Amino acid sequence: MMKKENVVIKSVEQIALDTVEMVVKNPYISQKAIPGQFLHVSVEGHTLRRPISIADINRENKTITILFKMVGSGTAKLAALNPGMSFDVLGPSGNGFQTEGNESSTILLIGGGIGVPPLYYLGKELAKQNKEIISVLGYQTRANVFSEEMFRRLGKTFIVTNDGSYGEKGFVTDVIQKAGYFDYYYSCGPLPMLKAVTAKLADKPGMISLEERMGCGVGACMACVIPTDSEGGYKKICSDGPVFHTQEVSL
Amino acid sequence: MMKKENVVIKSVEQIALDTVEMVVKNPYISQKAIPGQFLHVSVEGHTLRRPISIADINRENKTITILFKMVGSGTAKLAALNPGMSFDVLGPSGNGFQTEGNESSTILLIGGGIGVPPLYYLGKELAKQNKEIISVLGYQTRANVFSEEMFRRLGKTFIVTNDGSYGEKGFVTDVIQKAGYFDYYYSCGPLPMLKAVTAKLADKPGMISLEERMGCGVGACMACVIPTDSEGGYKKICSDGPVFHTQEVSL
Amino acid sequence: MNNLAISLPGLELKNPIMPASGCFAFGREYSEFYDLSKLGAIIMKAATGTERFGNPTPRVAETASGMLNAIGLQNPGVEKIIEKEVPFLAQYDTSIIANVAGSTLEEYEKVAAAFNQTDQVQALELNISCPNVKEGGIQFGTDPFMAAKVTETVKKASKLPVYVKLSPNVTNITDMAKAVESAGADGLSMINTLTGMQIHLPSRKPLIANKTGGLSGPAIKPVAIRMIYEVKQHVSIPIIGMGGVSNAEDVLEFLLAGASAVAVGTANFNNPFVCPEIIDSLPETLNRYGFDSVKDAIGKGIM
Amino acid sequence: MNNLAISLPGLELKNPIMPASGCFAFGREYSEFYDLSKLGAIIMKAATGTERFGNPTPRVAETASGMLNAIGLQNPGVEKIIEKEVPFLAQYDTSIIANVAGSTLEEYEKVAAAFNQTDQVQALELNISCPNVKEGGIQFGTDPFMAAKVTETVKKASKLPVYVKLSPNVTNITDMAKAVESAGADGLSMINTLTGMQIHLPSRKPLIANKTGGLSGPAIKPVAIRMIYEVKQHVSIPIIGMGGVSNAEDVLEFLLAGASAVAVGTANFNNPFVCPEIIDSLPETLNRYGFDSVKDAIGKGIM
Ligand SMILES: Cc1cc2nc3c(=O)[nH]c(=O)nc-3n(C[C@H](O)[C@H](O)[C@H](O)COP(=O)(O)OP(=O)(O)OC[C@H]3O[C@@H](n4cnc5c(N)ncnc54)[C@H](O)[C@@H]3O)c2cc1C
Ligand SMILES: Cc1cc2nc3c(=O)[nH]c(=O)nc-3n(C[C@H](O)[C@H](O)[C@H](O)COP(=O)(O)OP(=O)(O)OC[C@H]3O[C@@H](n4cnc5c(N)ncnc54)[C@H](O)[C@@H]3O)c2cc1C
Ligand SMILES: Cc1cc2nc3c(=O)[nH]c(=O)nc-3n(C[C@H](O)[C@H](O)[C@H](O)COP(=O)(O)O)c2cc1C
Ligand SMILES: Cc1cc2nc3c(=O)[nH]c(=O)nc-3n(C[C@H](O)[C@H](O)[C@H](O)COP(=O)(O)O)c2cc1C
Ligand code: FES
Ligand code: FES
Repeated sequence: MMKKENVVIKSVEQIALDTVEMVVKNPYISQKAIPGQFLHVSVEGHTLRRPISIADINRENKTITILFKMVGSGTAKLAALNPGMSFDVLGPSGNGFQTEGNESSTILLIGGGIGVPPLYYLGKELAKQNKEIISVLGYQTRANVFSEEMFRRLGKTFIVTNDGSYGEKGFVTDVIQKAGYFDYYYSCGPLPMLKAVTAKLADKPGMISLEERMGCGVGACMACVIPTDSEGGYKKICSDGPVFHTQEVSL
Repeated sequence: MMKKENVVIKSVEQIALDTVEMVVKNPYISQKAIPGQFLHVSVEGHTLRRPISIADINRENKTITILFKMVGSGTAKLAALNPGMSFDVLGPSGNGFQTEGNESSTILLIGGGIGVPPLYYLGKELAKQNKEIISVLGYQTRANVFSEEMFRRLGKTFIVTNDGSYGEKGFVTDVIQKAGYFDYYYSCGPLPMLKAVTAKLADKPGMISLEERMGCGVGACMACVIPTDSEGGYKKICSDGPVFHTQEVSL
Repeated sequence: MNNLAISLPGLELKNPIMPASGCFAFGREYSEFYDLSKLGAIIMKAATGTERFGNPTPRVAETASGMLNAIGLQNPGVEKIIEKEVPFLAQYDTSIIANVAGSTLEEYEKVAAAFNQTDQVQALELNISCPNVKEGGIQFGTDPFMAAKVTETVKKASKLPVYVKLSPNVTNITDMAKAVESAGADGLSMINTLTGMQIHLPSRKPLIANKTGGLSGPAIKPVAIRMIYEVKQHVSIPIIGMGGVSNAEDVLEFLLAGASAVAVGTANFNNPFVCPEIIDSLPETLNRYGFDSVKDAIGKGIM
Repeated sequence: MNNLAISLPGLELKNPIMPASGCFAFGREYSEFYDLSKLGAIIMKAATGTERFGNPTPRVAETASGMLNAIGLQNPGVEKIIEKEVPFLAQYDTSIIANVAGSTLEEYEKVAAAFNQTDQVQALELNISCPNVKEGGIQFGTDPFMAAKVTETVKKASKLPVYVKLSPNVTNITDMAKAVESAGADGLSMINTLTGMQIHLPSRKPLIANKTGGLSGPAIKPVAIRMIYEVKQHVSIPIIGMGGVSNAEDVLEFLLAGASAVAVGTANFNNPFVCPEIIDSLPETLNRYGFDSVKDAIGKGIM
């Protein structure tokens, strides 16, 4: 269950262009979070909280890792905090990637940019279940690349940059065929990428993680809806998602 | 001349109930400021700057001391800053206490509450000019008393508290007659006190320092005017004051 | 007696604090954070005649000390609300206020009448001011004649007291208030959001898909306080105040301006516990500023 | 060519940035911080027929991301402004815009006519929207008929182009804009402040002695952007935009919404250098978002 919790910063490090890795400590969230869930982060001086995915968990140390890109005033302010300081989050929020009951043997992870982080925690959990893991990670350019080594430790990993300055050149969809056989996929990244991925892999089962601007982050304000074909006609990304089965939502 | 300057915090200390003494370093302001001038302090997250009087200057160390009471969100935020941090001020602002050309031999300083601080820097300057200094300092209650020792070092000092919990009981005006002979006075404190003081000492020459809510702090917005009998019909506390000759303004 | 209690038409509130419409859905989400019985009342999300999906996304954007929203009255329709949501809220020891919306007089009438089916709703908040409905909602909220008309219609259709929710996007808020008071309103609810817009520089498009949205949060509090104060001088029905409330001091400011109860909207998003926290600190805050009770403070601003 | 330059009726601006009326007096104070020749133009503090002392103090209060003011048009009167202030400003290489205020049609006429005496003023900003003048100023600003009337009167009296400054405290800003355009306005200036109030809890009194004041600063920016965008769709005269501008991104947002130049008010108080800093960073900001020049960006919001 999501709670309002205080987290204490353990470390803050810039790991790529405008991209920050932050490790925070919180006993409750570190025990409860599953891959794909997010923290809804309160940033001083800001009316709305910022949703940031959980990129890793260390249950023993009670820490949570988040990776975020500085894109505006909220993420910039967050990045300027120092170890020892603390902030307030709602978490773990949302519904994450379901891995139980997934009988697939080989899993493809497809991440784009700041959509890569949640796939790492997912990959680690899948590895524990003895799945074979293949990763295709796309970035804009060399300077944006991060987490490569961590994914390589999970399995075969392809890096793609839009400008070819590192790894393959192009989009993640250009590289998927090189990945070889897989029977299930998980993907997180910008909407155009998810559209291309789900179109290309229309015949494969998979789950995707979506983004939308949020008000409450708890399901109460109806800011973050996405149309579905199911009864209600819509789902809320903050509380029904952010992770959905590909057939569940219409992108 | 007033400038926009960055000051670096050297120390922050609570010296009485809700009252903070802060020492900041800035070469320009520490060389230029005279008693009675103020800093117009920018506080993060706030639209308007906060005017705070200069309570002391150490030209050698290039430091400025300010004393302020935590009364609202701005002063609370200021008090929460730590040594090493810096903030932005306009200063030295306004016209301070004129001491040159003052032929008086014995000076009475009359301060009330958070109006006491600027009188200390003034007293030090007057002491350098070999004036005899008598101080009457009023506070609400014992817990509010500060700077007593520093004033005692300048000369005879009377402390008054409204509830009599420390020093004499009553208002500063109840104690003035005990102060003995003086030929000029300087006063700073809440408006009701200044009204009482100027009424009681109507036949003595003196200068008073006034407060008003400020917009710009530089004389441009007309927020801080006070009626006068002079040609323009008004004076601006931020730029013509905050210190005025008692005959200059109508309280 | 409880010094937070306040009696309003149809509402015996144990305290004056309630979540504002649209910021609390039908309570389910926040019921996981705390016991909703703490609340003086709950104002439900707007109900329309039939289900609505609302506007395209993005529906919210942050602004300086505020936010814009253009949800567009997304709701499951009045029948489903009565069937599924009202019984859920009725489990709690708190008053339920239904927010009634529509695009036509007929729709307003239908929604208001539908709530006669249940005994679990204590009052209606008549939303004539939602800036995000294009078909005509906005006209009801900015024209005194239309506002009076919809108020009369709803009063006739409903057995419940009606609080008319006024839009701040008008030249003369007092005229609006007087018009709906004459038309039979039992109370006022004010203010709804100010219409605003924000342009996303990289895309050059409005951040809100609907182009304009409603501005809420601390940014608008001075406008709310001014309008409540102004209206209070000219009407004798009670006012539920709202607009940027985020702590007990804000609540007292609204009471002094003339509000008899206070709704909290946007602040729930940053702090899900804001309502119970305000309720817990209100007695001490009243005390600190010399008041014995909420009733004691209403309209006590000295002008 | 300078990519910041912009031509407006009567004004050949080297850049689109100018301090807003009332936030810069007559420039003397800020001239001690920087060379006023940097500015595209300067809008002077309101001028009335004779000297005014204005409202009692306190005249300002801080609000969330904004402030309230009720200065009350304190100024030395139009004659002294022409005699002492205009020549001071004329030393600088910048355009001078005179803000014309009054309580009656006759006073507006007199002030506008007085500025014909000097060749050093390039345009008038007709302030029909100051909420702090009680005698009737507010009526001019909220009634299209009265607004048109005062515009006509001033147009007849003056040889200068007239920019009418609109109040946001209206139900329909487009009606106001259309009315003054038909009456001959050469341009619009928008927005003035939203009327607001803040109550000081310890004293239970309004913080502003005048009770209500005008809300300015970042808090009102979404309202300004919305109104400028709305009006731009319906008028063909240029708009000087303002309301909460504090950096070059804000300026670009106003340009995209439809403003041709941008005034900066409240932000001067926190940062006396805000105008030159904006001017210095504007070329890079335009560039970053794909524009070659200020002209290129005007009205380029995609709706
Ligand atoms: C479920 C979810 C998980 C996310 N996980 C991550 C992550 O792990 N790392 C990361 O870098 N980013 C993540 N994002 C995006 C991140 O929330 C935004 O980049 C961030 O909110 C921007 O805040 P800002 O103040 O820096 O930007 P500003 O543009 O100044 O923010 C203004 C407002 O827009 C909202 N906003 C801006 N961009 C986005 C966006 N892409 N999605 C949702 N709201 C947005 C902000 O929350 C804020 O309310 C996630 C978004 C969602 C919805
Ligand atoms: C020339 C001058 C010198 C001053 N020197 C000192 C000093 O040395 N030490 C000290 O403790 N205080 C001093 N004050 C008062 C001090 O400025 C206020 O206490 C402070 O601004 C309160 O800010 P806040 O955010 O804590 O309070 P809030 O009440 O939250 O402030 C809200 C707004 O009101 C203004 N305000 C509130 N109280 C006052 C006040 N008394 N005078 C002017 N503006 C006010 C604030 O500046 C701000 O704009 C001085 C005031 C003036 C005018
Ligand atoms: C996301 C959101 C949705 C809202 N939906 C409604 C609604 O359905 N009906 C209504 O009358 N007001 C609605 N409002 C307006 C609020 O009830 C309230 O009047 C306004 O937000 C001002 O209060 P605040 O500043 O505390 O949020 C909504 C506001 C927000 C922020
Ligand atoms: C202290 C102050 C005084 C003002 N005086 C005037 C005035 O004399 N004439 C006028 O037309 N507008 C006046 N205004 C309004 C501003 O020119 C401007 O329209 C408004 O403040 C919005 O811009 P901002 O948010 O950048 O301040 C004043 C505003 C402030 C804050
Ligand atoms: S953000 Fe409020 S419902 Fe999802
Ligand atoms: S504060 Fe602006 S003139 Fe004094």
